[in-house]
Amino acid sequence: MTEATIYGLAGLAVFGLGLMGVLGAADRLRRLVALNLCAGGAAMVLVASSWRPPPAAPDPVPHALVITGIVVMVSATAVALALIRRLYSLETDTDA
Amino acid sequence: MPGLALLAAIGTPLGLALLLALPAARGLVWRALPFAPLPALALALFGTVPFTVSNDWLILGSVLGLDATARLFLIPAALVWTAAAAAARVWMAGDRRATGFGLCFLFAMTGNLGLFLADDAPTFYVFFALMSFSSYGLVLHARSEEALGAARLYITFVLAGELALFAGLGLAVGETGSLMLADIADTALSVPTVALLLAGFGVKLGVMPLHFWLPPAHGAAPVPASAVLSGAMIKAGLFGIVATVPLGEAAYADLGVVVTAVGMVTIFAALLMGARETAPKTVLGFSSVSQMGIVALGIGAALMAPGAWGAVLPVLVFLAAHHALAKAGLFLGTGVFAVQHRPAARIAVTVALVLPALILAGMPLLSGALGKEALKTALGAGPAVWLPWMTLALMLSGVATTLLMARFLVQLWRKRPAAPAGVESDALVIPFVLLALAAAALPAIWPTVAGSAAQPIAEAAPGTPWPLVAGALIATAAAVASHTSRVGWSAVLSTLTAPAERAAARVGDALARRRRALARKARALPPALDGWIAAHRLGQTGIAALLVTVLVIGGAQHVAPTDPIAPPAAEQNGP
Amino acid sequence: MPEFAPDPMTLAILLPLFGAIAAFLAPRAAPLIGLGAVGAMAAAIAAVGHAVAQAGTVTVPLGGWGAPLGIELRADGLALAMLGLTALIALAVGLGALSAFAGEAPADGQPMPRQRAFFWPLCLLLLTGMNGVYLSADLFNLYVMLEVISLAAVGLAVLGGTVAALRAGLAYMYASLLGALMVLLGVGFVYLQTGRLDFAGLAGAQGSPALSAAFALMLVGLALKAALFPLHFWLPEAHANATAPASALLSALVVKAGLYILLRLAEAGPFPGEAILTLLGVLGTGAVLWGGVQALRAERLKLLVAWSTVAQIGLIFVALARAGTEGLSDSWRAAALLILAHAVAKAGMFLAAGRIKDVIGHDRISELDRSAVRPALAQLAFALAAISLIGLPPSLGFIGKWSLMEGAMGAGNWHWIAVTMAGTLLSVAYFSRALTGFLRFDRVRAPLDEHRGWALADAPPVVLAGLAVGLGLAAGPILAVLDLGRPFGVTP
Amino acid sequence: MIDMPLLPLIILLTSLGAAPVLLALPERSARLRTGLNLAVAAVKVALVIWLAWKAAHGVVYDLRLSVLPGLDLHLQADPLALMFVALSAVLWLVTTIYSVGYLERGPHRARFFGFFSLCVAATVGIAMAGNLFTFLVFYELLTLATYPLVIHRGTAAALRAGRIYLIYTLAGGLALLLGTLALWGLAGTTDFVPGGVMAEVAAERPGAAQALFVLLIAALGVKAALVPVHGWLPIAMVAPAPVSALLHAVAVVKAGAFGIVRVVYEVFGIDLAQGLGVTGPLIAVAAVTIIYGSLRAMAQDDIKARLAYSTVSQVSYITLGVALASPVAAIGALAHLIHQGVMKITMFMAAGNLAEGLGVKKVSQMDGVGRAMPGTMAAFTLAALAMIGLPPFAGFISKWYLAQGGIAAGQDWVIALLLGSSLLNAAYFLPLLHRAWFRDATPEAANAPARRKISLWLAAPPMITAGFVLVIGVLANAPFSPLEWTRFIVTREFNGGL
Amino acid sequence: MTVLLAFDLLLAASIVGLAAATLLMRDAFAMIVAFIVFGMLMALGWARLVAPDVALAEVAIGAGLSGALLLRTLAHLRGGSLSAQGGASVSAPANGATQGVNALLAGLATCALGLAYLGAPQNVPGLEAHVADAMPESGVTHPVTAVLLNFRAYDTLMEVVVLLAAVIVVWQVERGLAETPAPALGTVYQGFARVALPVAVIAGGYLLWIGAEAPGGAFQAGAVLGAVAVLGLLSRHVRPAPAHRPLARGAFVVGTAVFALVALGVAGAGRVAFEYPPAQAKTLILLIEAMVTISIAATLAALFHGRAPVAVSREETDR
Repeated sequence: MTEATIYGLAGLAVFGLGLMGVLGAADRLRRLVALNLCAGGAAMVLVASSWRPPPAAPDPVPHALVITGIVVMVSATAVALALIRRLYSLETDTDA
Repeated sequence: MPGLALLAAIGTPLGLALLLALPAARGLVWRALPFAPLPALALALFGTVPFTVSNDWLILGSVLGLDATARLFLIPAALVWTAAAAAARVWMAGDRRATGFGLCFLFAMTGNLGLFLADDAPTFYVFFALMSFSSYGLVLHARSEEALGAARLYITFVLAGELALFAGLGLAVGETGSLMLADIADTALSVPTVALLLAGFGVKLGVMPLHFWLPPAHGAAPVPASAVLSGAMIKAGLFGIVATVPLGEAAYADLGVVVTAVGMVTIFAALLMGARETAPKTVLGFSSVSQMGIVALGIGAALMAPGAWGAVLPVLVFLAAHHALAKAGLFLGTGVFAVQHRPAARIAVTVALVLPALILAGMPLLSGALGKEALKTALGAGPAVWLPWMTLALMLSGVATTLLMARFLVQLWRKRPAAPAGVESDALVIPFVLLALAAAALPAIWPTVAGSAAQPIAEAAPGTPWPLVAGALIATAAAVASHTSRVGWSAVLSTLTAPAERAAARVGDALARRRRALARKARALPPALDGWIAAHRLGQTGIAALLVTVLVIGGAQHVAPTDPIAPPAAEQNGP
Repeated sequence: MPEFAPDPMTLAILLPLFGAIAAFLAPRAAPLIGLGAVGAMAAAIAAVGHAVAQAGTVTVPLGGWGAPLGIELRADGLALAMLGLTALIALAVGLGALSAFAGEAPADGQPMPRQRAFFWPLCLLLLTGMNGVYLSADLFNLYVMLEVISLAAVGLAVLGGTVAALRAGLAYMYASLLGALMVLLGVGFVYLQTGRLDFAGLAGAQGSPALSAAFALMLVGLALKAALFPLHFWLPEAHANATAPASALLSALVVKAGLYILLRLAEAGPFPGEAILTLLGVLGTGAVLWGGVQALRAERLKLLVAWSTVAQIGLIFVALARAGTEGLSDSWRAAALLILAHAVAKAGMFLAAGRIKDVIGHDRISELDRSAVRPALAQLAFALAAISLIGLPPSLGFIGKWSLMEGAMGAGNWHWIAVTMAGTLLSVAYFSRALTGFLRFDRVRAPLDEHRGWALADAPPVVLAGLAVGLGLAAGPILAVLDLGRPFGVTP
Repeated sequence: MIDMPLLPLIILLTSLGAAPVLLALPERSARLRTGLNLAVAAVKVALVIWLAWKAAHGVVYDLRLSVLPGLDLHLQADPLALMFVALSAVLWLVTTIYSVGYLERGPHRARFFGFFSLCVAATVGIAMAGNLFTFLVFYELLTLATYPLVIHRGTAAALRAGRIYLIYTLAGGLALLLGTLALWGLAGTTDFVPGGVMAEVAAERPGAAQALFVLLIAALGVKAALVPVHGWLPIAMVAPAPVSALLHAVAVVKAGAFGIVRVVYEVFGIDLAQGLGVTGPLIAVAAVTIIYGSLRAMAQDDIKARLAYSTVSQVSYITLGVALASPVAAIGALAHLIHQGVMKITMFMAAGNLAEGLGVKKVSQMDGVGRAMPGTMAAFTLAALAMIGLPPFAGFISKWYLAQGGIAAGQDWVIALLLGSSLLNAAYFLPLLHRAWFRDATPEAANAPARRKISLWLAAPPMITAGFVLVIGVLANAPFSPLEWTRFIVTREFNGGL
Repeated sequence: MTVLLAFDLLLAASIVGLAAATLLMRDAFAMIVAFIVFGMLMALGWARLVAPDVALAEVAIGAGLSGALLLRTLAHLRGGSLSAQGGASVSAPANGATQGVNALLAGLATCALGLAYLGAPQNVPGLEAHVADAMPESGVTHPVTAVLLNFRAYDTLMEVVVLLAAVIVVWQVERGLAETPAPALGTVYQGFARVALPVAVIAGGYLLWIGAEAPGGAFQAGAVLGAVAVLGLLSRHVRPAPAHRPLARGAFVVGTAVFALVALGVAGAGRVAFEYPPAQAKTLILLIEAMVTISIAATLAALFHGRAPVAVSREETDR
């Protein structure tokens, strides 16, 4: 049972939880958070795959990938949030 | 006891007629009516022939008796009378002039049956006149405009006929010097005499141009009367000729030519005239005229070639019997039809009527066809010049009769004959069916009845269906043509295709209904499904489901024992 | 200064990017910049075509590192065909967009120039992503490209700014993100198994649980992006509520990215297995039927067209799965032909539907025949595109269906032919709803105002639809292009 | 003369290329449209004559464009193709003239003439198709090009007719697609080869070959209006008169019949078809169609409906002749392909004139129209007499050959069938002539407001085609007559097959 | 070893638990807070996995900025206050059965993936050897930076493109309609901000510089600078105005443009795109990093602000 296994499985579990959240959540915000959980889980798996037993240095490539992934995810989150805000404005406008 | 039997035969109807005068006895008389001809029938069936009974006291010294030929006339006549009487009992049940009708009916019966039993000219003449004149009452019975006209015409012709007959018989008796019919028939009478006799009987027989009375009278008379008029009484004309004209004894070439020609004309002219008639019974009357044309052919041949008479006579007798049964059956059937009120029953009666109609039209193996074939054979002994024409005429007469029968059946529907109210149809059906069956069975029972006289019939060819088929085709074509001329081509074709189209439309409708129902369901399904999926957000669930499915399918590859590539997961997971 | 000689593949990706930057910086000149960038991109693609025609498969090791350390760009016939398709559609849609956004203000009072200002940067970024996808030979790079496409596509989908468009756009965003994340996790599994990210590494790999899991994740993720039934739930609303040029791009190009990546994965990797192919065929069948049925009851023209996309995508999956005896090495051609046919025809159709909606003022199918104004050319374009989508000869759609049915028949798969036929009948039924509306005149009250002269906006849909029909005659050359560099390692 | 290998393509492109131009012409530029129409039609006739001349002198035209590996779009100009091309080119010219007059001031003329042109292009393509695949392509094009023509009036009835037409023909087209695909899969080629390409397949899998035959004939039978898939034809007569004329004479119905000829002779080969036992049922279907069509025709009051059912009946002569598998019958069948076209186009144009000039659309309104429009009715009469099969008109020639062919094939009952059909023809055409010539017009008809003088554009075409009816009947044995040409074709088909 | 193992297990369990908690939180605010904590724990986990760059990025961007964005949106949905109830619930929640099925399916998928993960070969040699081989030519000494800006520079370029796309879409979506402003910080925080801002700027510059050799780099630096901008926005030190729009546009694209231009510009003379001449590699990378940092900072700030700068309404100025 190495670190990679532990965190890898944890990453998968987080991904699974996120998936469930995305599928089931009714709340737009919550679905977005769930998607972020998915992203976190996927990133965790990637980072875990880069781990090497201590004397060896970890593989830097997945790290780079994950950094890219994090930035991409935050961009997507920002867009989704902008949509949510705009929708909310329009919906409350029409309600009013 | 031939005397007693004779008395019974003639006396029963006569007595009943007289009883009718007593109001108290009328019920009894009507109930007994169907049994009135039975003594005569029994006499004809069971009596030994020939026999004679002389009653010098009567008329000019009446001699009554029965010979083989007369017997064969009497049997069908008595049968027809029985059936007609049975029908009349029902038919007249509610008629306020029933008594008069019954009187005339019984007198006519007496005359008709009696004349077959007469052996001497005066007696014969008396019975003949009794029959003819009392029939006037039958024709007149309805008192309608039509009946009055028909009766007037009838009586005119009867008078003329009686006159001619009287003259003829008188001359014949004079030339022969004997009152006995048998003697008259054995003597080579002079041409005028024969001509007068032929004319006189010809009126009764209804050959052209002496037929004018016949169809209207048949049309106007009540159904039972029509039946006997056509079935029994016109046979009296034939019997008269057979009994008085010296056929087989001497050649009357000129008369023969005339009679043959008249016969031929009669066959087809009757068709042409009958086809224009609308009343079904009148059409049947013309059919009788047409049929008597056939008889005239036989007589004409025998007039020209006396040698042929021996062969022709039995055939003519058979034809007379055949026509009597079939035609009377048709008339009674008309009555049956007239009293039906439900279409289904009418269709059934129509179908039943097709049997006698077919018999008459010459359906092979049935009496009409056999009679004609036999006549064809018999005519072989006749004048050779005329033979092909006669054969042709016989063949075409089948066509003609078919056409008339078709016309009759059609008109039956178009112009339903009048019937008294409240007539019980069951009581009418039995006589009709009996007659129709008798007509059908005639070829089978004829040898038993007629013995050696049935020889030509038994040996006759079965006949050919072609005249019948041709007639049917022409009738169809004519019907189509007439219908078309009335409603136009397109309507006819629409009618023809209508049943198929209606059926198709019905199937189409049913299918369309089902399709619509299905379509409604089908249209409702997607929105329902859609709503359900949206409500539960199953699209989202589908993502996970598909993921699991693909994972499982992919995983199955690796857990399959045949796959050596994938080692079990646990081994790889070692420390 | 060393001589400046970038390779055309890089240019095909970066030129639209520069265009996007320029269009973003100078909104007023955006249309001009946009068309210029698309034109330049087309030239670069032509150069790629030249290279591919010369060498078959061309690769560029970006940064000079080469796989597996660096990222490689690779072009073969299939990629070239997709590049050409993208250039063609971009050009046509760009021309269509010129007037589509130049018109009067829409109903909700939003100023249109704003839409135009944002259309071009987004469109060009989308093209960057599309070209990147076609040319990429690296799994993680594909993920990044997918995200570029996703964000640009969502931006395009909500360009109209209506509540419906925003809602649909958000649903699209979520589906798209989830799909991308699945792909990402799939990439992780691949790396776990092979330690590499390039296609070549995948090509050498044996089947293993990790690779199966990777494929499952990527398949579902891409199917979600390609809107394969039953993961199509986001598509109809998103495509129907976007503005017409955006719909054209989304329907013609964006969904094809997922399909294309699937094709590439299948080409490189030890998957998919027979069972998966059957599953894809079944799902494709479901799409054909369900999409057809929904299109039959769609009330608006653009929604009908969007549902038809669902059905057509299903058909492409059927082709992918079942159009050959040899599996994908046989059936990819039919799928590629159908992808091309659908892209060209659907772009034309959406542009035409947009024109019709602009001219008539609405796109309710039941009331199309009440309008006294009939945009004849747009309707003609719609009809022509429908011919190709139905698959009537001699259209490209027909050639695609023919290949599909020929392949299925060769493999004795008559039931897939039946599916195709059913799809064809359904498409006849739903498109004829629209055509009937175009051609009926007896419900018009006002005097008919049929011909209002030609507009530039009519040209793109007519040209695209005409091409969709006419390109069937050029199926030979198209197949020759597809076979350049022997994708799937088979000679034609 | 110079050699032009692309001649068939050019002939195809004359109308195919004209179509978009005509579609794009503004509604009001009527003169330009008329000029272009007539010029193209005339050029096409000239080109076809040239083509026929060259082909008769042994020049072989064979154009191929590869679409999929092994699958070509293939244009050729064999005698059979030439015959049909010539028919469509000539009748197109005539119908174009007629349409110009008919649609004067009508709506959507640009659309009409564009699709009209496309329709003829499709017919030419069908004629010159060198394989079933090419045939299929143009067959579907024909369906699509005729649809806007059928619904030209844009009314609910027209759209309903159009929908039914589309359902029938597209279903037929799908069946043909399936059949082509199956042929391609079974025989490995879809080429039309005299004598057929199915011999090997039939030897190995007779069941499959039979099924394929049934499938193909059913697919083509839809357009050829064989009972029971004829339902669209009478309904489609809501189309304008020139469309009906074209539909019935050359385009749609004939395309189906022509396809049947190709399939029987050049896909299966007549001997093989007989050997498979599939010609018998085909004969039966044709016979039923002939009688059924005539019977239904009789019941129609609408003139065009009567003519439509008459087409159902008459076109099946072609199928009958083909299926009888005797060269003589084949001559009759192919000759009838031309003759029926010329006769029926005359009648439809004449019927259109009656509707235009007198407002007469029903048989029952035809009393005395002969006096009102003698020229038109003379043309109609001539065509009707020819249709009945009276010598010396065109219809007699084909019926004569069909009857002879029936005898040669040992199917004597064909004579009875032809006699019966002729009787029925007489029964539904003669009353019409009787009304037109021998009855007086009803007073209200004589003063009807719909009465107007028709232009020469309308009056001339039916008379011209009526002249054809007379000429090709009288000069049947002359060189280059349709009959001679069909003899030439049949020699080729039957020699090739043996 | 065992202590560490126990710590790892505990940490992993906490991560999973927090993920679950995030989803289970009723209140949106609590959910977001849980998510931020989850991000922090993830970063801790990555630190345990010897991935300090990733951990930094996660703290700064994944947890930090995402959390800030979420909170800002929540504030918007709740009319400016984070504590109020209500907000973003839109469609009816899926019913219990569907949720159950979802959970079951997601659980099954997770289990299958877990099995596959366990079944994957351990310690497959990745690309570290290739990276080590190529490091001398990369122009930098920190492998992650080398991968990001040299070996896989194309990916990174596209990542910046994603950011650009995001900001374009956000500007496109927000139409500049009147809306609730971002929550302002209290005065205490204002003071804190005054001190923190210069420090943060210096820290960002340092991170950028150090990225070549040690954990850190453009993204982290950009994130820190972006955070500065966010603070500036919050404390109203920075008030975006229409006049800033061209400047902002320039800042957004400058990283992408320079990156792409450099990538293209080096092509030629036998080199392909992104192939920096070894001599100038470090310079070019630093240039790119600097520009990208500017872009990232500006973009992140703009994403947080959430709309194109508009004229500040009178009401807002008064406050």
